[in-house]
Amino acid sequence: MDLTRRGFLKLTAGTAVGAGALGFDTRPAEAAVPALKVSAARVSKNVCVYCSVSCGVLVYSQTDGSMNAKARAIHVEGNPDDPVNRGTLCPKGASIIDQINNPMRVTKPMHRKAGSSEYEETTWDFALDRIAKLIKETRDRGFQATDDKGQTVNRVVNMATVIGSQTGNEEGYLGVKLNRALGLVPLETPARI
Amino acid sequence: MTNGWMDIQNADLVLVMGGNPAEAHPCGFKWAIKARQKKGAKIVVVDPRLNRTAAVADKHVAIRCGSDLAFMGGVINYVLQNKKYQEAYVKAFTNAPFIVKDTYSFDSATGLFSGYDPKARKYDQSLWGYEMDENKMAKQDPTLSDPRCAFQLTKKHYERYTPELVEKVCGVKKEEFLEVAKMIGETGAPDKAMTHLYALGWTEHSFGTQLIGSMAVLQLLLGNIGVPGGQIGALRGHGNVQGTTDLGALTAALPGYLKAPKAEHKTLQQYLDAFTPKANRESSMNYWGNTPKFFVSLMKAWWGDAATKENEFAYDYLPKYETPKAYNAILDDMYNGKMEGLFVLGANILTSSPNANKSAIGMSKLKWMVNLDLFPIDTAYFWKTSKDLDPAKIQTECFLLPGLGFAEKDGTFVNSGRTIKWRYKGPDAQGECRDEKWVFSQLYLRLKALYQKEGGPFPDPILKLTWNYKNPGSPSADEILQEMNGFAVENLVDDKGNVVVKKGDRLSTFGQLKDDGTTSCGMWIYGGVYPPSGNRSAAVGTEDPSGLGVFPNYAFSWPANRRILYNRASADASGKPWSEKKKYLWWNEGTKSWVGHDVPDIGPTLPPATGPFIMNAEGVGRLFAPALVEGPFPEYYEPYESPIANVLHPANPTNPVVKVYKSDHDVLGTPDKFPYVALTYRVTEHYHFYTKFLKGPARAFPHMFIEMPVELAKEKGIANGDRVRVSSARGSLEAMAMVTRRMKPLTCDGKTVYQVGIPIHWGFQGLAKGGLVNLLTPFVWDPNALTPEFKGFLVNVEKATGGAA
Amino acid sequence: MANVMITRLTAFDRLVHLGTAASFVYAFLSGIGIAFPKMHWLLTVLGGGEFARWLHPWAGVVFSVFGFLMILSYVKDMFFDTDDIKWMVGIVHYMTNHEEKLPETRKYNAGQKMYFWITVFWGTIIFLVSGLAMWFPDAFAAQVAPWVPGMGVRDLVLLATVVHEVMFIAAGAFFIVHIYMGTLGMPGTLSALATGKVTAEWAKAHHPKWYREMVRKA
Amino acid sequence: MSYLTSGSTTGLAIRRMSATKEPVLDIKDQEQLGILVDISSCTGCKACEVACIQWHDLNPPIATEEELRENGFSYQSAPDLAANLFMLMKYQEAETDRGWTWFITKRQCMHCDDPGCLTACPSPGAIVQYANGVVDFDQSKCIGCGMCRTGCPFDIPRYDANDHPFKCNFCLDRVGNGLVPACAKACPTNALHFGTRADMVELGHKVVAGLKDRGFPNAALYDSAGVGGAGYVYALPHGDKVEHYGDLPKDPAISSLVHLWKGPLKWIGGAAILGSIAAMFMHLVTAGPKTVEAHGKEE
Repeated sequence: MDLTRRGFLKLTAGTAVGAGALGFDTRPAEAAVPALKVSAARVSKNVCVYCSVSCGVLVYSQTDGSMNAKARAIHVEGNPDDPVNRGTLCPKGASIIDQINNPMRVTKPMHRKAGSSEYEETTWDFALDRIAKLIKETRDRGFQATDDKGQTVNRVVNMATVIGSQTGNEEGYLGVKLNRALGLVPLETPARI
Repeated sequence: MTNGWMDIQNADLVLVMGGNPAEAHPCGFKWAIKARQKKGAKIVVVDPRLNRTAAVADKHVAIRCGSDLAFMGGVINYVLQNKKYQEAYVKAFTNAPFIVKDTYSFDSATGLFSGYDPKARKYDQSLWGYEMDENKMAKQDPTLSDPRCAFQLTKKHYERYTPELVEKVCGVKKEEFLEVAKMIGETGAPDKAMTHLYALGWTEHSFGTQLIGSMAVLQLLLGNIGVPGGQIGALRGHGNVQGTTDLGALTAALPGYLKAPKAEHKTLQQYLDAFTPKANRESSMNYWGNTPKFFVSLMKAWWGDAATKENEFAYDYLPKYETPKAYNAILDDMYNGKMEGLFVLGANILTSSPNANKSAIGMSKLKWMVNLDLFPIDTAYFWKTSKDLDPAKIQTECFLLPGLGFAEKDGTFVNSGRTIKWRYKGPDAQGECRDEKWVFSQLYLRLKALYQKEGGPFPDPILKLTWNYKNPGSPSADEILQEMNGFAVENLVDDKGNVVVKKGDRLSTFGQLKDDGTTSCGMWIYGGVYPPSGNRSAAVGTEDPSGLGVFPNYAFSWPANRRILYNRASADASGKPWSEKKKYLWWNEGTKSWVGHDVPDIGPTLPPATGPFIMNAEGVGRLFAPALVEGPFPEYYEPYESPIANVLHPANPTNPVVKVYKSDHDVLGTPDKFPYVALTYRVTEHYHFYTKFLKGPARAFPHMFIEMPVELAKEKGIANGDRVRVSSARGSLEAMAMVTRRMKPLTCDGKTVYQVGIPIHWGFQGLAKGGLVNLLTPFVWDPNALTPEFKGFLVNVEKATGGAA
Repeated sequence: MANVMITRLTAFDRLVHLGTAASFVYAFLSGIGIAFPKMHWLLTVLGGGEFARWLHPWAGVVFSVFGFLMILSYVKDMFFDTDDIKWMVGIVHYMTNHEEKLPETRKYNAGQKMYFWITVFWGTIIFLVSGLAMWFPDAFAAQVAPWVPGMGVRDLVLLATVVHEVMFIAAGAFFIVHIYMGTLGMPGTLSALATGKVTAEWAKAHHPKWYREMVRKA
Repeated sequence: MSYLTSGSTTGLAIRRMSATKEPVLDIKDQEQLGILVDISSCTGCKACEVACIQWHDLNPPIATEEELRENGFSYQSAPDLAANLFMLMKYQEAETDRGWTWFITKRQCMHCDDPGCLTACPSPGAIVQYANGVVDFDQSKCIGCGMCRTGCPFDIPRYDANDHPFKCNFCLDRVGNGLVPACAKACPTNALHFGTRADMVELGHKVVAGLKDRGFPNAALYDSAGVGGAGYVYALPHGDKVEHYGDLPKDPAISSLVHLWKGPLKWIGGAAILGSIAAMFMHLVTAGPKTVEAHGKEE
């Protein structure tokens, strides 16, 4: 359904007047309205990743209110403000919450040693130090200052970086900048497949 | 997309060919439905399958997968022969009048253009240019009657594409073809427009770029580009694939569609000369003429003070490539042991690349591999692809790092309509999940320290890279977007010496960029997204003053907040709208400027004679497009694996410059062993090889299946729901069979062709598991865009032994 | 003679009768509670709505088991003869306590026989079959539905409901009479349910033929 | 910025309840709500199905291959509605005057004006019809008898292990708070329209008229006249092939057996039981008990 902001307010306002005019009705037939599960949540505007319509979504997150609480997402639905989707979502978009709260999420850096068939938990420090070292070793081994014609090329072709299309622009930009500074030619994004 | 999503509602005809927007882009397809609900637009689908777009379309035509170029040639021929084209538009806004050099020719018997080198499998494209006059301007014949003008050549080229040929090649009945061609032809009227929607159904062919080229020819002939409701809608697959493409996360590109330098461009000047085109038509805006400004500003953004005029703005810091290393080359190099490391952020490349067995073997030869992802994706467990891979023998050191999803991060995404939209972080990170900015920064700081400590080859680009963020270990999206927007390195002054932009202030538009190193801009096309007044990508104005679905104050569309590209073409040569119905941008004689519903895609005070296609050196659209490597006119070729011979030129049945590889795993199938045409595609319930980890989508479509015609199933003794084995020359998989009349057998060149549809979304990891579709697909690539041929390859289907599991 | 007792019900008979009685009473009352909104309070008395609804079919199962046994052990005395027809024709004399104007009865009079056939025999079968259809609509009705042209699963369940209700009306009305006759209406009867014995006077008065048979046997 | 800050509650009022005389109370007059399913615009994407699951925090299992084969393998995600699956997209194929056609239909509770479930339900107040037309279950009053599904002409309610019924509740919490139901909000292609029932019927007639102009001569509005109309209204492009639309019943109506059972039989039954008691009482009073003494005296 296509929600225009005005149409939506009209529907809501109409019912509000109805309820207001009657005042509080405490007769037994007046049923209690069930509470909205998102009524205590913080709403943040975001953009869905599942196709290039890039629909506006509203992410509802909630904490227990303690000072160091981590906000947990409790619900996601379409953003009626966004002109491209007007609050609607597709089946993938409607299950974004399953992407956020998912028992299959990788939540710790994992490391597979050579010859192993499984990953083991590790720390970010170990992982980053090790990856930086691997990148440097690979670059240093493969760096081509000039090509066979003697032209300056300053390039690296023995490692590749693929920046996913779910990556935001700022992150992708940082990645492009870093990889080009390293001299990488094999740089790719899933635009072709 | 040239016009964006909301503009589809202005179409009179929505042609879906090479896409399935109802399934792959449901919320965008709403605008096609809206066009019909609002004003009775027709929706026509030309597709091998009666898919869910076709289910709601006004007309569905079943076509043989891989034969679309013949169909398109047929439509172009129909439009030309029946004078359905918009003549004034064609004369004023296309290169139809341009005279083509006589070194260009096409041999219809061989299907080859002039200049083909069969050994190198390459054309000499320099033979295909225009004839130039003494002022280095292309010669023109405004009457379009010169036999060497692009218009006449187009007409000549496509006269072979008769309805009879279409029927023979595509399996589309002549009457059905003519019905569709007539509907398309009607949009050649000045007050009518056709929106074409396509996606990977067109790009994933060995001639994908040519397919889109053929639609460009058609839409230009019909005068449908630049007007509301008329566009070529490239529907892209991910939430920010437009953004990562814009950014130049592509081997041969730099941010903002600047070209990456090649080895032969030894100096900055050589590079700029090569990629700064010269106008070849009077009053062409030739916007790429500004390339030096964009490039130098980029170098200033990346290397700041280290990029000086003296060192050619650090031109040497950039790698110079010999051959582009896109997926095809990365995977092939991996397979050949030439690749040591692979760093993947949020992409499941094992599952999504062709010939997965080859990819997995390649990965097993890597020294190291890093995946940053939300889920334990198949790529991270590549050794599970095949029983032949023994993890104990695989020496690849792998990392699987916990990433953050889009809802957990700030930043911007760009949609197919080029709209840059700001996202606000929702929930906090779980566990030790981190975003890419943090990972890149942490790696950068470590690498910088290593190079400072240990040294290494040419460390300057790393050591001097601009990384002046408030917290260099964890920059914010906001400050990076500002870097992309650009700022003044020095005070910028106008002709009279007044300071326009103070040193350090952000720029308001890419029009302020300079090629002397006084401006810095990481991404010129995004210029203006973050002017001094604030972040325009976060704007949420919901007003649509024109009622045409243009929301100028909701987020920011690059370039310059323009919602319809080439919008000057919505007015005729004199600047008057083509029709009152399609009025969008017009010339105001009083103020001597362009006015209308959008930001003009042309200098706002440039006279009407200026061509609308400002990114072309001609300033007009190209019917004759010499830049494409397999020829200036799209020509029909068969897919690399095809059950029938090429009807037009059997000697050269396939794209003569296709990118193919020869290895033990690059085998091709023949119709005797693999008689059925297969195509892969998405279903709406899933997002690539990703949502199989999510309960919602996994439940909505849990099991791998294929769609096959009732007639074929009968021949094979397969019942609906049976498990079947699908095999190609490269691999095989098991799936459930959905036996349906929605897949029609077609008769092509006298042969019955059965098509088998294979949705892609499964793999060996996740909640919804199933066969890995790309075990089947061939490692064959479009030579222009380097997309693999996923649509139209050969398979066999048998009832799985052991019956229903 | 005052103290002479005659065995009317064996221990097995009594067990069976008590079993049918207890289960029938529960099913009867809970059934009323379910079927008549005004009597919904009955369910509260019987353990609460959900419990009573849950126990109702199980009570039905118990009733069916005992009903089956009862059919087996009682049926030999339940066949009608010509006297029974005369008895039925003159039932008004029975109601006005002038049984002497009626043919003499054996162990069971025609009214009791009718009660047996309707409430016990058909009740057992019909309540069970229609009850199962309602209880397991998918498993039961779905098996039957294909055999009944023109009726879907839900129609069959609905039909079962109606049949159940009709059976309830018939069995229920008889049941009221039966209770009355066993208690207030015919003193000396109820104790037989506990002890199995009736006084000779009782037997002679209500079932003279049977009394004479018993005397003869003795 | 969101509707949460924009609206007040609409409140809810009860119109009628199961096994209870109606109207419950003469209370405020709310407009009946409705959803129009414009099948000609529905692409069968299942956004509604997933949005429903998400909003209601349902957790239906992933169907096995065997289960998907049960009713003929199609795009349908589960073999049937379930206690934890309130709505289901159904996919059928058949020949029509426009060639081979894919029938895609959203199936869920219709929210009948005259609900069969409510009529059949024996437990007072266990099924409630609100003044806005929404029909919902009150689990605290449910006795688990299963009559609601039996009485439903659309065969909708499904039961959990405790025999409690579940079905679409028209997002009572959302509409009660002035929001659009989750499915209707999600629908990407404007196939689901939400508003008052009267408006939806009017819009439905317009859609049908449009379809007729577009070459669907048999287009029809499916408005469940047999149950007095329903909250859900369907615009069918092929009105002559109702049965292909997810097994929608051709003429949905509460079975006459339900009426027989809830009406005459109830009266007859009541009369029979009460009559028997009264008759026995009269016997006791007039004829008196059949004592042995009485017989003895005669002797």
